[in-house]
Order: sequence, then structure tokens, then C-alpha cells
Amino acid sequence: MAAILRTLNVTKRFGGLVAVDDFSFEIEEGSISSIIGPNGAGKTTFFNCITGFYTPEEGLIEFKGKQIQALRTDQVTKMGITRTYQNIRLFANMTALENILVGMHSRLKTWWPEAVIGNKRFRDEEKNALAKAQELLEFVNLKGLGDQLARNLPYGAQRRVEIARALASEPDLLLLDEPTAGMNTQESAELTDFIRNLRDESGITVLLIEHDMRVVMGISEKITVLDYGSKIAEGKPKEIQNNPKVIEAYLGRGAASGLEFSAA
Amino acid sequence: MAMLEVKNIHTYYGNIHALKGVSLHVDQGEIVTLIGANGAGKTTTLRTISGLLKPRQGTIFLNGDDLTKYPDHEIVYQGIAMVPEGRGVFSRLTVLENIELGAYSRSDRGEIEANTQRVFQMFPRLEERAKQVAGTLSGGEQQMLATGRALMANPKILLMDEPSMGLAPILVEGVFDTIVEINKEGTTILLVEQNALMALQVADRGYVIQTGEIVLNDTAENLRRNPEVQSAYLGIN
Amino acid sequence: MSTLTQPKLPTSERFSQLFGKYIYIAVGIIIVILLIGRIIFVARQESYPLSYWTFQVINGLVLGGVYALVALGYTLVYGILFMINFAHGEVLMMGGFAGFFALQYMTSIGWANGTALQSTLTIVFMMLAGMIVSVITGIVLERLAYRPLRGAPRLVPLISAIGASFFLQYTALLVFGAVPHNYRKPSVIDGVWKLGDSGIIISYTGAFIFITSILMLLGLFIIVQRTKMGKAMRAVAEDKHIAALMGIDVNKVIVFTFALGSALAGAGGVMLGLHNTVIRFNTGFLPGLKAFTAAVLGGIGNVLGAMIGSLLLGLLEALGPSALGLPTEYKDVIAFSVLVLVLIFRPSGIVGEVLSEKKA
Amino acid sequence: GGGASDAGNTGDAGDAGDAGMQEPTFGGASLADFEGAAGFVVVAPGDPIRLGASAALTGPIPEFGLDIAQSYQLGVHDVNAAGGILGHELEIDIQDGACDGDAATVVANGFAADPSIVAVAGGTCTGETFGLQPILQQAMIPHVTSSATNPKVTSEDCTVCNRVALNDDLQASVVAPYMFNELGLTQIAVMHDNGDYGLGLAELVQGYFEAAGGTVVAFEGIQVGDTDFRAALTKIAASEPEAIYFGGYATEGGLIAAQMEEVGLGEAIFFSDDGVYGQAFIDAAGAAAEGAFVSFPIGDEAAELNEAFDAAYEEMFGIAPDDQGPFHAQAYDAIALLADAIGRAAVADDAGLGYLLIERAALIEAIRATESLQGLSGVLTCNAIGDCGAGGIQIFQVQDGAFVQVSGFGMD
Amino acid sequence: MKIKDGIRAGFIALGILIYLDLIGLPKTFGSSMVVTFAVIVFLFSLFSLRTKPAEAPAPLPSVLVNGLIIGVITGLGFALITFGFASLQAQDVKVTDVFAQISHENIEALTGVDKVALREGQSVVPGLTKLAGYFILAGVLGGVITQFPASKVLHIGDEEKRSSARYWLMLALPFLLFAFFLALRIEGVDIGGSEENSFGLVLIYACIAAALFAVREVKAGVHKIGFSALIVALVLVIPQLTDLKQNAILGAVMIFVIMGIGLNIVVGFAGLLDLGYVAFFAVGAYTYALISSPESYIVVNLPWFEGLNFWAGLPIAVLLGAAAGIMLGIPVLRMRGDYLAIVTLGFGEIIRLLLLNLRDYTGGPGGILEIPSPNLFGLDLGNPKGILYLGMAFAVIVTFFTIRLRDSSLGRAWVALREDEDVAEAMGINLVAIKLMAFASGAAFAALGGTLYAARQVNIFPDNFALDVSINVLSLIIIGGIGSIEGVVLGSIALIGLPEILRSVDEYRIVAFGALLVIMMILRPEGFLPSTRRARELHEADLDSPAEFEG
Ligand SMILES: Nc1ncnc2c1ncn2[C@@H]1O[C@H](COP(=O)(O)OP(=O)(O)OP(=O)(O)O)[C@@H](O)[C@H]1O
Ligand SMILES: Nc1ncnc2c1ncn2[C@@H]1O[C@H](COP(=O)(O)OP(=O)(O)OP(=O)(O)O)[C@@H](O)[C@H]1O
Ligand SMILES: [Mg+2]
Ligand SMILES: [Mg+2]
Repeated sequence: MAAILRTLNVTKRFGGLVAVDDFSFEIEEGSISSIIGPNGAGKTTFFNCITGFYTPEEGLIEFKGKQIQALRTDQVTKMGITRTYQNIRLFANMTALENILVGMHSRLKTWWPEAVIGNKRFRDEEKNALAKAQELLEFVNLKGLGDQLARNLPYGAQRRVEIARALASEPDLLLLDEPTAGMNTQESAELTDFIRNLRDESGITVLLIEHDMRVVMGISEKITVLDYGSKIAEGKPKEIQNNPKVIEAYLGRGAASGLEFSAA
Repeated sequence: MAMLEVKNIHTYYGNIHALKGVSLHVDQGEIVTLIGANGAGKTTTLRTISGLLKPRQGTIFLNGDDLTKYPDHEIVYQGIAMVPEGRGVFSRLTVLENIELGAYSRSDRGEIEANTQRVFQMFPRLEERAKQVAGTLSGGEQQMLATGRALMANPKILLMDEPSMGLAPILVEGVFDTIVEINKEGTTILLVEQNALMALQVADRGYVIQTGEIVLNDTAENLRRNPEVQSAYLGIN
Repeated sequence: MSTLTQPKLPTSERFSQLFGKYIYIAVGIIIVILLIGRIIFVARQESYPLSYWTFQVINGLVLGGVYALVALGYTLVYGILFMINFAHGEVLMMGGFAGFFALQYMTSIGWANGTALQSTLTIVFMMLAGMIVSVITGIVLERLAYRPLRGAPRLVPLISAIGASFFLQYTALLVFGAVPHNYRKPSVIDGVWKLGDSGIIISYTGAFIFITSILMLLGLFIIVQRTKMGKAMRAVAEDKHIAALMGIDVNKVIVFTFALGSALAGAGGVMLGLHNTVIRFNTGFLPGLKAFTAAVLGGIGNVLGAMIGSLLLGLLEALGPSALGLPTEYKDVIAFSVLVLVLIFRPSGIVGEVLSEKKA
Repeated sequence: GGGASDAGNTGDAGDAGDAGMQEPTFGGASLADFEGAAGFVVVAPGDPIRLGASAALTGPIPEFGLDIAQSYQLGVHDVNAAGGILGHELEIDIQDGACDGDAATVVANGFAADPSIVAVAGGTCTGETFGLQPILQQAMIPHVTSSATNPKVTSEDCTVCNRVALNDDLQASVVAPYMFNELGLTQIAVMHDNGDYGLGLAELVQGYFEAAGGTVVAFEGIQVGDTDFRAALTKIAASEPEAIYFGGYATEGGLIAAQMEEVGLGEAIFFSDDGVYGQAFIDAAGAAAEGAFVSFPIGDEAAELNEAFDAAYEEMFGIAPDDQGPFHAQAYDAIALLADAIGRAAVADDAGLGYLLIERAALIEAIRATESLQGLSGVLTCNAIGDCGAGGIQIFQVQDGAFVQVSGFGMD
Repeated sequence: MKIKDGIRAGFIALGILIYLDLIGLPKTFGSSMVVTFAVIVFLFSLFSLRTKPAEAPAPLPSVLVNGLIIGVITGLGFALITFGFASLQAQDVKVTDVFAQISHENIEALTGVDKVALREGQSVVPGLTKLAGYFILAGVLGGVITQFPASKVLHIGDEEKRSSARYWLMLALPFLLFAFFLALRIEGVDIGGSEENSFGLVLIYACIAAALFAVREVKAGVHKIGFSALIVALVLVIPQLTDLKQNAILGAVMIFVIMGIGLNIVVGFAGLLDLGYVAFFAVGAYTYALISSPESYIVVNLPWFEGLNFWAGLPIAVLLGAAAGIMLGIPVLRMRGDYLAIVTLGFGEIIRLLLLNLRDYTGGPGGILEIPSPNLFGLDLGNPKGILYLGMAFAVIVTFFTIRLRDSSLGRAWVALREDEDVAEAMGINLVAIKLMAFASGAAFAALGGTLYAARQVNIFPDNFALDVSINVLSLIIIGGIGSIEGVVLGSIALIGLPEILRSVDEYRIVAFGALLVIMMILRPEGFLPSTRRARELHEADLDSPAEFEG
């Protein structure tokens, strides 16, 4: 399989701080990969570089063979990358359905004068968009909750709406930033299954950041470990789990990671 | 008599009835944990105890003194300090200033100085970064700061809201080590955790809260063995 | 992986990139070059002596000093509540009126123009009267018009503040009458220094304003950075709930902030009255607007920024027209244009907010 | 505006008819011919003759507006005290024109919609007056302004437009030569408040002064509402004028005079206009007022009348008119002029039942025909385009804290 | 009910009365003010003594005592202060030097002792005793009334069930008010007193407001269509029935409706706080003036150009307005929140100052005169009625345009932008494009309003385009209910229409306007008729807690 995303020597600095340091990386199309690393290692910053929130000072980011490091966020989205956020960032006062419709924005083709006139093309497109949004809602098991305000939804549901919103833009690559943060064990397990199904059914490539080792180890085909902005290890879950560098910098005794239990 | 006694509190967010008669108690020297799913009302319980929210009904006693009659900012003077959810450090202030603010409720200069030293001893990392602006600390360091800051109030009881959230596994271990240490030094702790596994390892007793109601109440040991708790909160089936 | 080559964006993309990032810089450079060119051209043509520029700098600094006293109040309140206290100019006006009546009284008992000591005491008394009345106005304003709205979206307190501004202005019109109230400078402060033959003149009141505003800035700095109250203020600015957890009485801190800002405005009102010798119901409006502009120019919420912004604005107003060879009517056009320009290149003001720009 | 024919006087006329009284006639034509007809106003017995007024009670110069409004009230009071007009009292409906064309539009439409309004006094500002004019013209309601001095306010096209204030052109044409010839000034700076009135006058003065042979070394504007004019004055000082002529109003004028010394213009003469005349200027300028020149249309000639007026005004409103604003005399005269013209234009009914018929066209003509009417501001005579201001500009100098007339140009 | 509460209430009431005294109400309204003040005391006691719904009803004695306390404090306090002023007056001290309204008339209105008598030493005590007596009586009465069941009506019930009778009444209300208005015109009927012109206008306002509420409440479907058609018909006939002044005022209201709808796009939809909206209004007005008035610089200096008529000038003005919107939009794209507010404010001032100072081209403070008014197929629209109809037509067009945009993906993108700019961008929304679109359409509407304004005024001046226009438009969309178009209409009526009626009450008008803004924000920050979405947002923080949580 071909690499869908490649980065070469990406460096992002904040003043004197090097948040991402000469980071090269690639993921294969259709895979599920993870990035882990201590707090402040630069994981979220790396996501921000890919999605165009930040422009890296150095290095190149190539997506589906095109360079994207200088693009604006909305252009990156149009090319097929979307993301979710470490702390959920839904449009709180819009309904779940409206959130998903906004996610679809980049796929809608009509121009505003058509909306003003209200021609057939516009009406058809709106109808289709609505239908598709309902479909997505169903896909994330939230059928019937479309008219709820996003902020009134339970936390787990909000996560799923966020993912549905991300999917609405028909991405090829989905970036998830700590999708299970603040979830309890059972909820995390459900979400893990959901992500795996998503990849299996629609072939979307998934890259996630996660601190919950049960999720990471259970789902990832490849794990990359960041520390102080640079890569300290990369490989299959088993390799990472036993890598002394990773244990020292990140995993620790393993008591908190739940690995003990899953092993038991 | 229990040190902290929460009796039948009902708390609302506007029309949302978040706590539906929560009662719990914490004894001197204990670590008590409160576990539950998202939105169960754990944070709301702590906020109500610390005075940030006023219950519409119910009472909270600390050593026999009713806390609900005090405005939010006077609760800390009664001996309750809180490590808020999401750390809540003052990100534009320096580490040292954050720590000094922790002692805002006190005026015994000498004692404060000693206390600061104790916090620095417990978290040497903070002393290294004393002049740094708190917002630029890493997540784990911020958690240390929030804890250290709360200790500066010299509380009789410390409320901790998800101190391990979003931390790397190695830091999570550190946080729980600290909790045990603080407790050993004589501070009573009410701990809210999503990471029930760890919480029940360090706690003496625990409560399980579900949609605003306490549904279980037992020793930590028993809770860990409880099959319902295991499947719902510990990921064991 | 080494096959990656340098970026090749489609033309349209490249244009939009340019538009997004570089056009600002390009336009900025062009504008600055044009401005410099114009200034050089004008300087050649007009050939004002150096003393002229010095004189205008002095005028500008005094003007800036007045703005600073008001701008500091804006910035303090903004820094804590993130609201624009649109009625702050009216707080100044109330102080100005109080100072006026105090002066009238002192004149009637003969102190204003009595011995140097009496005259000095007159000024002290006026300042006190102005500050007290302004503080009362500010606190009442906070209690009635802003506190009930705390936590509401920003537009709401803004509209409330606009309402309060109209209310205060026209209340003053009704209560004190429409006619201008003219200050008579007490004798100690009535006069000018002539600097040799240079033609430069400094009025006592001008020097008084400038020095006072610097002192007030220093005082404020010490209060905010060094005292316990200052630390509490900064904590409240960041997070009111967590501040309350620390045992900080948030309402008290906010009231204190309003009182502090209002006291400065009150002092400003009296000094404005002493310097420019007139107070009317709408006296607060224009300085209020300018000071607000100055606070934003410097970076709102930032005490030092307010000072720098104010002095810069004062200097722009005084020097700008001459430097660009325009009639003085254009001073405000110049001032506002510079504001827009500065904010384009430094969207959070000259000194900037301390907030990080972290986005995601 | 046909929608508003049901005004109050209809009902009263009906009552009179019901009482079985004789139907009034005017020159043989019956009342019904005029009742509600567009060009006429019928005043029933016992009803007042109604005037409208637009005064700037809010906006940038409320103190002037209030002065004018109070003078209107006093004017009406005096007319009524002297027996009214043909047995009818005068009544005035003062609305807030806010010194703003926008507000004036509404005010004027209100008067146009009210068939009992005979004439209008005002507006205070030029913009406000321009807002009134098109509407009043359409409704054939004459107006007299007492303070709008812009030359464009009166013109051949506008038959309803009149003023008792003097045209700025006259003021400038008197003042500029006076400065050049009498005061011997050759280099002056001209300042203005960037308002319609101040700027217009300043430009005229500049023109006349240069025509007389002098040089205008600087021409600078200030902004109303500002109180610190030192930067502008510093700039002017650099061109070393012998005098500053200022077009504008008293507050700014006073401040400029006061601040001149602080920029080294202590020796230069301060010269200004009728908007500055008044106690307000002396109060604002303080000691610096001494020696300043100000032109004003009222001379010592009418001093006695003015004294009586001042006393009555203070009695009625508790403030001396000079403390309130500069245009009270003209405002008072506007009412007097309207009352006089109405007296000439109104026709009593044939049988002396107490009805009064006022033909709007006749009133418009009557105003223009005003001649030698003694007012507070001088002797009023209207010309063909409605300029009725007393015919002279006098020049005053502040001496020992009071205005002393030093020249009486243009006096008849 | 503690005694302390009564004392507090008494002093607050006294403060209000003194305020009203200082701003000169007694002087303006004469001796009737004593009674009015007593009524104020009465109402105030009623409201402050009424127990809160949750508490148990206060016993009669405690309420009575507190009523008495309120009465005594207000009565004695006010009498004492008036006595003080009167003594000063009697000694010929000029109180008006400090408090401009405390003249002899003021004292006379309150005590019945006129100036001459006062100087001759007549005592004001009897008058003041009477006054104090009134107040005390009013306070006690207020206390007594709280005990009557009828006063419970003052507690507005939590959730009134909407009965069908109420529903139909709501639908009928606009027509009833309209009928009332028609009845006024019947000869011999004199309901509104001498100010019948104003009274009629108030009825029209009430009628339109009622219609707006009803349209919102009416059930969807046939009901809605039929009802709306009736309302439209009603609105169309109104200008035929109203007089010149009423039409002129309604015309002004319409111009502000058009502008309000435009600003609503910028502030209400896209969440961009614009304090310099007047700039575009000015661009529209001056563009049209410059290319149409025979007095304008362009027409005067181009020998072959005779000036365009309204219909030719309108599109040019609107396009230039939109262009100005984009021009302002580009530099402020990166700014957020309050910086945007101050920059737009600055921009508005720059435009006004340029109009003022570029006098060779704009006529400076002298403005541009003789702007031609519109004509339609030979029909002169240059009168209040014509302008009003034209304004209504424009408002309809603008509304249509706005609603269509709001319901498209662009509309959703604006909401997303307002909620979270970064995330919106990450959804593939081109922020530049949609922000500029918001600025451009908002500006175009303002320019449309400006053109109409210029045609209505005939003469325009830079002063017409000062900051207060921006503030008015912003206030009206917020008071009306942000994000909603009905809200804009209602806001325009409340903030533009109503004050016009009060024009003869001069300065009190603006004091009341200011107070209204403050009170409104406290009691109903989402405005009268908000869009449901905005109402939700504004109540986000409305929590049952001492200090609200925002997130
Ligand atoms: N806008 C910014 N300005 C300055 N420093 C920043 C900014 N954004 C991130 N940083 C710093 O860059 C480093 C990397 O941050 P990042 O958020 O990428 O960490 P992370 O790996 O996602 O950590 P966590 O697991 O805690 O989310 C941190 O030290 C952070 O403080
Ligand atoms: N500020 C708020 N406004 C409205 N409702 C709220 C607010 N905060 C919490 N809630 C609601 O109150 C209930 C309890 O929330 P709480 O935050 O106490 O849960 P929690 O147990 O702490 O969950 P988590 O594990 O996510 O922190 C939830 O239903 C939540 O939606
Ligand atoms: Mg992160
Ligand atoms: Mg929680």
C-alpha cells in the first residue's frame, strides 16, 4: 500500500521552544496508526501542522502526492483531511444535524446567488445533504438525536457527533486527538470498536493521539512515539510496549496504563 | 463524627437537575473516592461542596459547621481546598504566583513560607520552574502546580477532580503516588476519578455515582471486587 | 521519501496564500515608504525649526497624558471583565463636575487664589472631590448596570454600557445644565514656563498632567504587580471561579478595579478641567473614545500598553498633521488610520495581550 | 397631505354652528370654502393662533437651543401680554430639532400635518433648517430662523424661507476690512470649528481679507468637542500671525483665546463672530478675553430694549440670557416679526364673530413685506429673498470684562 | 420581611425620587408631580414588599411596618431636601448654579409656594407636610395592597398554558388595535386627547408589534399563510391612513429596518461586532448624492453629466457600498472581538471625517444639497408616503435576500464562524470568503438605506453620519432580538419610532433611552423577539448558581 501522508523534517517552533523537531513520518493508506508521547511532546502541535492551523518553519508535508504544508486549514480539509479535538469542539448551540451539515460545507457546490434564487440545483443539493447527514447520524448510532443541541448531548454522544461531523466532509484521512479522553473504560472500548469498524467499512485512514494504552495497543497497526518533539520510537504495539526508551519516557511501570490488566 | 458530611444535596444547572439527593461522608485521614460515568455528577458534587454551586436543598457540614451558609470565596477559610477539573492554573501568572495565590486565604507569613518549601520539596519540578508562566507548563506539571497550590491553603480536606485526566501513563503514576503521600502527611482527601482502577487502589472507601445519585457505597476493596463495578468502570468482564 | 520537492502550488492557491499572509506585509511596507516619503517631502517644504517639533511633542505628551489616565481605567476593567466600559468617559465627566464645584467653593472662601499653601490645598481638595464622585459613579455603574450581566455574552454588557453612557451624559445635561462650566486655575498652577528664546512654552497644568499620569502609571503597576490585591485582580481576570476557590472575593476585587479605574478617571476629569478650563455634559465623550482607542492601540488589558498607546495617540494628533503637511482637521483621520494600520500588523496592539495565541 | 384634514378646529367650528350662531363669512365667501382648504387657516373664536418651532434642545449645542426656545416663549408671552393678535392669543409648539436635518424632517412633517400651524420659528442650526425647508415649502408654511446664517438658507427659490439673523457674507464683508484698515493687521490666521457656520464664515473672511490686501498665513480647523487646541495653535504660531480670526461658537472661541498665550500667541489679537458674542465667551476665556474683538449685529442703539428683555428673561427662567446663549434677541425678534406679519395678513370675518382667516400665501408675502420693525436686534426690514436681519454689524471689544462697542458699521 | 429590607427599599426609592427631582420633572410637569411621585412611592412599595414567590407570604403587620418605613423615609427625606433647597432659594442663593433644574418653579411645583411668597418668608412647611403625608400614605397603601389576592397577578406565572382563547386573541390583537386606530379618525371621537397624532402612531406601533408576535406564534400551514397575507394587506394600507408626520416617522423607521437587517447579517449571523456601520450608510448616501445632485462636485465639474436619477443612482450606490464593505473587511479579517469593534468604529469615524474635511468634493460641513427624490413612472415618491412605500418595498427585498442566505450553507457557515472560528475553518469553510460576504451584504444594505435616506432628506451633511447612527442600529437589533428579522422591525419601532413621539419631551427622551438599554439588557438580554438560536446562546450562562459557569 502507498503512503497517504508523508512528512519530512517537520519543525515547528514557538519562540525558543521547539515543539516539533525535525519529524519525519509516513502512514499507509487504509491503516490505523497512533502517535503517543508524554504531555507536551508536540503531538497536538503536529496535528495542527498537518491541518494547516500552524505552518511549520521547516519541512514538507505531502498528502496524496501533493504538498500541503502551506495551505490554509479549509484548503487542507477540501483535500481530504479532517480532525477532531482534544477537548470536544462542537458548535455548541447548533443541533447535532446542523453540526454535521456544517461539516459537509466543503462538499457543497452551489453558489450563494443560487440560494437566493432558490433554483432546483440548490434545492436538490440541500435535500441530499440533509439525507446524507441523517445517514451519518445513524452511522454513529445517534439516530433520532439530530434535533438536540450539541451541548445538551451526553459526552460520549458529543464525541461521536464530532466524528460524524468530521466524516461529513468525506475525508480520506481522519485525525483523532485523544478521542477517549474523559471516557470510562467501557465507553473507550465502544469507541475503539467504532473506529475499527469505520476503517473496515469505508477504508478511511485513521491517525490518532491517545494516552489510553488499552485503546492504543488494541487498535493501532503502527505506533510512533514522540518526546520533546522528536521521534524516539516507531513500530508495532508489541515492540513499543517493550521499548525501554518508551517505558522510561512514557509508559512507566505500566500500572496506570491498564496494560497489567489486559495482560492478566 | 465524620469530618465532612454531605446530606441529601440537590443541585441544578438552570433547569437541569444534576444532583438528586447526594449524601456522603468523609472521615478524618481518609482517602475517599467518587467514581462514575461521564456526566454522572462527580464534578458537580465537588463544586457544590466547595461553594461554587449552591444546592437548592440539602446541607454540607464540615466538623459540624454548615458550609452552605458561606459564600463561595469563604469556603476555603473553613478548611476546604479544591484541585479543579482540567487543572485550572492561572496560566498567565508565574508558577510562584500561582502558589502564592493558593495561600491567599492565609496571612501567617512565616507559616506560608514553610508551606511553600514543603510544596517545593514534594514537587521539585515546580521549584525549578518557579519563574515560568504557568500556561507554558506541560500537562503533568500543571497538575502538580494545581495540587501544590491547593495544599498551600493548608486545608483540612482536599477535593481533587480527575487529577489524572489527559496525563501520560508515567505521570498518572506520579499523581497517585503524590496523593498517597499527601494523605500520609495528614490531609484528608476526596478524590474524583475516571480512572477507577487506580483510584480504588489508593482509596480507603468509595462511592459510585450515577446520574446524580449515589448508587453504591463500600470499602475500596469491596468495590474492586464488585462485578458490576468491574464491568462498568474497570473494564473487566 | 527524499523525493519530496519544493512546494508547487496551483496559481490560484498561491495567490490566496499571498493574499492571506504576504499582502499585509507588502501593503504595510508600501504604506510606510509612502509615509516616510511624504514626511521628508513636507519637512523639506515647510522647514519648521526643531523647536517647533519639540513644542508639538510636548503638546502631544500632555494630550497623551490625559488619554492615559482614562485609558488605564478602560484597560483595568477590560483586563478583568473583558468588557468595554463605554461609560468610562462619563465617569471622568462626573469627576470633572465635582472638581468644578469644589473649586467654586474654594474660590468663594478665597483659598483658590490665596497663599501658595491654600491654593495647593485647593487642588488637592478638587482632586479628592473629583475622585470620590467618580469612584461612586463607577461603583454604582458596576453594581446596577454591569454586575447583573456578568457571564452574559459580550454584546450584552456593551449595550448596557452604551445605555449607561447616554444616561449619565444626559443626566448631567439635565442636572447641571447645558452651559459650559469654566474652571479658573488656582493661582499656584496658573502660569507657564518659557524655555529661553526657543519659543517653547510649558504650562504648569500641562506638566502637572504629564507627571501625574506617569506617577499614576507607576502606582498602578505596583498595585497590580506587587500587592496581594493586584495578584487577586490578575487571578480574577483569568478565572473567576478558580479565584473564588482560592478564597478571593471576586465581587470585591471587581468593585476595587472599578474604583481604581474610576479614581484615575476622576483625577483625569479634574486635570482636564484645570488644563483646558471647561467641563460640560459631553466633555467625557471624546476623551473617552480616544482613550479607548489608545488602550486598544497599546493592547487592551495591558497597563503598559494603555500608557504607550495613549502617548502615541497624543503625539500622532499633535505631530501628524504637520508632519504630513495636512491641516489640523485631519488629526483624527491620521490617528484612526494609524490605529487601523497598527492593528492590521499587530492584531493585538503594540504591546499586545499576554494571552498566547494557541488555537487548537 | 390630504390625510390630516380632521384637525381640532373642525370640531369647534361645528360647536359654534350648533349653538345656532350666525355662519361667518369672509369677504362674502362662506367659512366652508376655507375650512380645511389647503392654502388657508381658519382660527375659531377663542382659539389661539398656533406657531411651530424647531429648536436644538439636544445635540451638540443644546444651550443655544434652550436659549432660543426660551426666547420664543418669552416672545409669545409678550405678544399675548400686549393683547395678542386681533383678539387671539399666540401659542407655540416647540419641538426638538436637535441641530440635525434628520430630526428636522420629522418635526417639519409634524407641522405640515397639523393644519392649525400658521408659521414656524427656527431652526437653530443650518442643517436643521435645511431639513425643515423642503417640507415647509411644500406645505406653504413660512419659517423664520434666528440663528442659521449660512448664505444658502435664503434664496430666490424658497418663498417660505426667512431669517432675522444676518447673512454671514455681510458679517465677513464688514469684519475683514475692519481688521485690515482699522486695526492695521496685515497677517492673520483664520480658524474655524469645521462646522457649517464656522467654516462658511471663516472662508468668507479669508476671501474678504485677502481682497482687502492682507495675507492669511494659516487656515486651520478644530473639532467641536475637543478642548485642547494647543497643537493647532502651535502650528499657527509658527506662521507668526498678528491676529487669529475664529469662525465658530463661544466655548471653542473662549478656549482658543485662553490657550493662545500658552503657545506664544499672547500678543496676537483674537477676533471672532456673533456665535462667540456673549458672557459665555468671557467666562470661557477668562483673563485672555481682555482685548478680544467680536462682531455682533446688535448695537448699543437697542440697548434699552435689550435691558428690559434681559430682566424679563431672567425673571422667567432664572438665568441671564447672555449666560445661556447668543441668539436670544434674534429669536425674540423672530416671534415679533411673525406676529407682526400675521397681524397684517389675517382677516377677521365680516360680521366680527371672532373668526380669523389666514391665507398662507398672504402670510408669506406679508413677512417679506416687513419694514422697519423695531426689534431687539435692531430695525428689521425683509428683502426679496427673506433676509430680514437688522441691517448692521457692530464690532465689540472686551474691555474690563465686558463687551464695549468700538465700531458701528452698517448702522442706518 | 426584615425591617432592614424596608429601610433599604426606602432609601432606594428616595434616591429615585431625588434623581427625578434633580433632572427637573417637577418643574416641567408642575404640581401634578407631587401626585405622580406619590404613585411612584406606592408602586415601589408594592413591588418591594411583595414577597418572592418561593417564600411564604409575609404577615400583614410586618408588611405594614415596612410600608410605613418606606413612606416615612421617602416622605421625610424628600421633604427635608426640598426644604433645604427652598431655604437656599429664599436666601437668594442661586441653587441653579449647581443644580440647573432646582429653580423656583421646581419648589413651587412641590410646595405650592411661589417665588415672591418664598422671598417674603412664607413657610413651605405646610406644603411639605402634605407631601410627606402623601408619601407615607402611599407606602402604607402599598403594603396593604400586597395582601390582596389580586396583587398575586404581579407574579408572572411560570408556564401559562396557551389556551386556544389566548391563541385567537393573539391573532386578533393586531386587527383590534388597527380598528381602534381607525376609530380615532371618526369625527367627534377624541380618545387620545390633544396629542391624538402621537396617540394614533402609538396604536400603529402596537398594531405592528402585535402582528410580529402573532406571526411568530401562529401555527404553520394555512393559518400562517392566510394570517400573513392579512397582515401584509394591513401594513400596505397604513400609509394611506396616516398623516405626513406619522408617515415621515414610519419612513425613518423603515430606513433603520433596512440597515438593521444588514447589520444583523454582520453581527447577528456572522458574529462580527461592527461599531462603524454608519460608514456604509454614508457611502450609500454620499454616492447617490454625488452622482445625482446638480450641486455636487461631480455634476458641477462634468459639463456633459447632468446627474443620474434615483433608479440609476441606486445600484451604483449599493455596489459601492458593497465594495466599501469588502475594503473594510480585508484588513480586519484577522482581528477578533473587541479589536474588530474598535477598528470598525475608527473606520466609521474616518469616513465621516473625510466627508467633513474633503470639502472640495463633498461640500464639507455644508453638505450636498438638492438631491433629487425618487420618481416611479411619473409618480413623485419624494414625500413621506412615497418614501415609506419605497422603504417597505426595499425592506421586503432585503428580508427575502437575507432569509434565503440564512437558510443556505452560507448561513450555516456564518453560525459556525460565530461559534468557533478555528473549527469552522477546519470544516472547510473559507473564512475570508464568508466574512467578506457578510461585510459586503451588510454594507450593501446599509448603502441602500443610505440612498433612500439621501433621497428623503434632499440635503445631507456629514453630521448625519456620526457614531450614534451605528449605536442606534446596533442597539435596535439587540433590543429587538438579535438574529431575527421581526426583531429588527420591533427594535426600530422601539428605538427609532417611539422616541420621535417623545420629541417634545426633549432631553428626557435620551435619559429614558439610556435607561431602557440598561434595563432591557438586565431583564431580557436576548431582546423582544430573538431568533431561537440566539436566545439559546444568551441563556447559556443563565444558571442557578452564585457565579455562572460559561462552558
Ligand atoms: N501556541 C503556542 N505557543 C507557545 N507554546 C505552545 C503553543 N502551542 C503549543 N505550545 C507548546 O508546545 C509544546 C507541545 O504542545 P502540544 O500541545 O503539541 O503537546 P501534546 O503532545 O499534544 O501534549 P498533551 O498530551 O498534553 O496534549 C508544549 O510545551 C506546549 O506548551
Ligand atoms: N455548566 C453546566 N451547565 C449545564 N449543565 C451542566 C453544566 N455542567 C455540568 N452539567 C450537567 O450536569 C450533569 C453532571 O455533570 P458533571 O460535570 O458533574 O459530571 P461528571 O461526573 O463530572 O462528568 P465527567 O466525567 O465528564 O467530568 C451532566 O448531565 C452535565 O451535562
Ligand atoms: Mg495534545
Ligand atoms: Mg467532571
